[in-house]
Amino acid sequence: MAFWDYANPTRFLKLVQVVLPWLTGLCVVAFAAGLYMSFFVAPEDYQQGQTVRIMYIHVPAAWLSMMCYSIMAVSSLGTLVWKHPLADVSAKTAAPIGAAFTFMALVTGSLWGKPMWGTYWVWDARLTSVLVLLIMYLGLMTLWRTMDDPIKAGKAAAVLTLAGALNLPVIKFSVDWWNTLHQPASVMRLDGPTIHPDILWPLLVMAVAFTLLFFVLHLMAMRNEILRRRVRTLRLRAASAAHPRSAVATAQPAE
Amino acid sequence: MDLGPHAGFILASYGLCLLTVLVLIAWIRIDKAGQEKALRELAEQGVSRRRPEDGGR
Amino acid sequence: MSTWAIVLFQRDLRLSVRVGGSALVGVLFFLAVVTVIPFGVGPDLNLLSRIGPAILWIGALLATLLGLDRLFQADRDDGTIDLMLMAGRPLELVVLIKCLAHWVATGLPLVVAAPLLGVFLNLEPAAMAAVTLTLLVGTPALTLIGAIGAALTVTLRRGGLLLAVLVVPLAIPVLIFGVSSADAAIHDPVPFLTPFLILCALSLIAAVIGPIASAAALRFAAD
Amino acid sequence: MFEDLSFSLEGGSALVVTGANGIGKSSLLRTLAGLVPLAQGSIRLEGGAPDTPPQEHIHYFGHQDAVKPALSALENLQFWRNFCAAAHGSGFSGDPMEPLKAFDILGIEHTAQLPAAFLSAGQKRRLSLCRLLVTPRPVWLMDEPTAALDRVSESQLLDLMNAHLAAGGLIVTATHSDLALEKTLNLHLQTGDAADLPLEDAPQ
Repeated sequence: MAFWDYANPTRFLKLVQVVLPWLTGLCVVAFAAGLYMSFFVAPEDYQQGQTVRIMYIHVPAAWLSMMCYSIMAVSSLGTLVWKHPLADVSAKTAAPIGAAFTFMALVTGSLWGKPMWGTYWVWDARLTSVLVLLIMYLGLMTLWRTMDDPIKAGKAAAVLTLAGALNLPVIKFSVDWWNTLHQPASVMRLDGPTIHPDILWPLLVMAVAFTLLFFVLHLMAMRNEILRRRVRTLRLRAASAAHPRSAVATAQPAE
Repeated sequence: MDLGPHAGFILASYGLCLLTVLVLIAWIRIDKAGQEKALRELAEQGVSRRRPEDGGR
Repeated sequence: MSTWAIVLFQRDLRLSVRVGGSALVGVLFFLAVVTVIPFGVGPDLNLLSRIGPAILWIGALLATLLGLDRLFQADRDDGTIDLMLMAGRPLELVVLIKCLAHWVATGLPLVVAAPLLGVFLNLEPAAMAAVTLTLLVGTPALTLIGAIGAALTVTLRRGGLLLAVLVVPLAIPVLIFGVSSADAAIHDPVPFLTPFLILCALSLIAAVIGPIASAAALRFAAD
Repeated sequence: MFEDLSFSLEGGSALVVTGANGIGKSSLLRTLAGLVPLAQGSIRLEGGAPDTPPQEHIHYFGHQDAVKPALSALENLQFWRNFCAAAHGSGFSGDPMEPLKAFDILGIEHTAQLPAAFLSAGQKRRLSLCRLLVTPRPVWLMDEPTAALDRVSESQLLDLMNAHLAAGGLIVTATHSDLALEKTLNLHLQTGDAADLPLEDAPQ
């Protein structure tokens, strides 16, 4: 299975070296096309006017915030079940990126909400559950930071990620229930079938661009993480070497 | 083009998203520079990934 | 300021932001508290904007208290406090500088986050500015008063909860004048300046009493 | 805790405190360090800087290393170097040592830039020992100084201690192992009867 070949971090780094420029290029092209389409091709909404253009970043960011968590959940399974060496690297590095996308979804959402609803924030079911997701991301990042040993931190974070993955639907459901008891829903809906292709296409292109952006950032961050662990191993070795200078002398012929 | 009465909100959302992505990229680049610097320093100290005794793993 | 003070400040700041440090956990806790309140009181925006300043203040108080248990504990556990007692530097100043570094690492982020969290509570811009200002002036007082509790519980293995119980009564005046000056800024007829100046005075008093009391407690804890 | 205990020590000599476990060797050192208040009696240091309490002439090297894992070894040492006030006494001619030189002497120079979390117990101990070298103080109180040290480091430590004595410093150490120190006096602590070791020489 080809996937397993890239379990070796060195091989993975080589792959990243090859893939990253292409992916970055594609991402830039997709963003250029998507931004052009969302500003110049897409029509303004008859109800919301020009503010509908915020949707082209808001909705992809919201999708990505959830996709990112799914990737972390799968990676956590990889850590706990398959013991894949890159799984916790992937899970760890996806968290800040996911947090950033969630943050973007929240910010654009409230900037969209102000002209439409008259307020930046309502404790609406959907918004609240995205906020809870953001807190989950930040909590996971903090957990990673407070533990010194990456292996232990990886396992702990994997358990929390999976518990969160099981809990998020429950949270979503209960927040929905909580909210309908108190306040009638005021969230605007994108009713699938009624979306005009002129709106749908820019949205899809932007979604592809955001996904590509995620993968570019994720690969870059994974590369950093692998380097960080290499530094850690080397430092541990450096500390344990009693006489590093003599080690230099013997190491040189081997190079 | 005319963004209507809410141009400020639209530009702010795009701007903030751009800013977030730029901060993320900058953070990743700085992190990478830091790790590579540490690796270089360790290499100068003569700590290699190969153990001197067995000449490679 | 002399070198040793700057060095101590830098060290404490470094320790709180590096791996194992807990500088940003407080902010996260603050965010969690503010998120949880609407589940309790309901998502009514009018209600939330009315009690918003109080929520932010209580959140900041709790976040400060929970972060304080490591203020001296880590230094006590590895013997650093013993050496600090013998270093030939006035312990009161050492405590003051440690509190200052702790506040910069944990209190200041709360102040910065307050306007952002004000959005969730539907605060008016004026109210947001007022709460942020009162937090900026008031959280140092919370840290300095909390330092007393941190010094008293330093010998206990799990002093965190006890610390909170000990310090909450002492922090009540700060809470009263913090919230009342923030409220005064929102409701025009009441003057803002009077409670705000009292809050400033409380912070200054805490800056004197906190280090002296904590230093005394730390000296007793040494033997 | 102690009764009728009195001793005096002259510059350039060491006092080795021995005794069974739990007899109070560590407590004695902590009392001398000023960390435990005296119930009765006094500790005097002659020839020290005026207006400075005795404990600020003292380096206390206890069981704990006071090493912060998140800081690099050098950052740890630099902090203590700048934080701890140096103290001089008449007849004591100790000079401050550069941190890297101290690392070099104790054989941990290669760990200077590493986070202290990566150091072994013995390396942390040696890092803690460097603290005594970078800030000169005439009196060293050392509680089991050889714990967690290998044979090589132990002999390095002895060299350092002898150098400190040669510079006119004082050392009080509690130990189980024999230390080859010059000009040693022994204080053996016992239960019951008074462990009394009066020495007539006053510190310089």
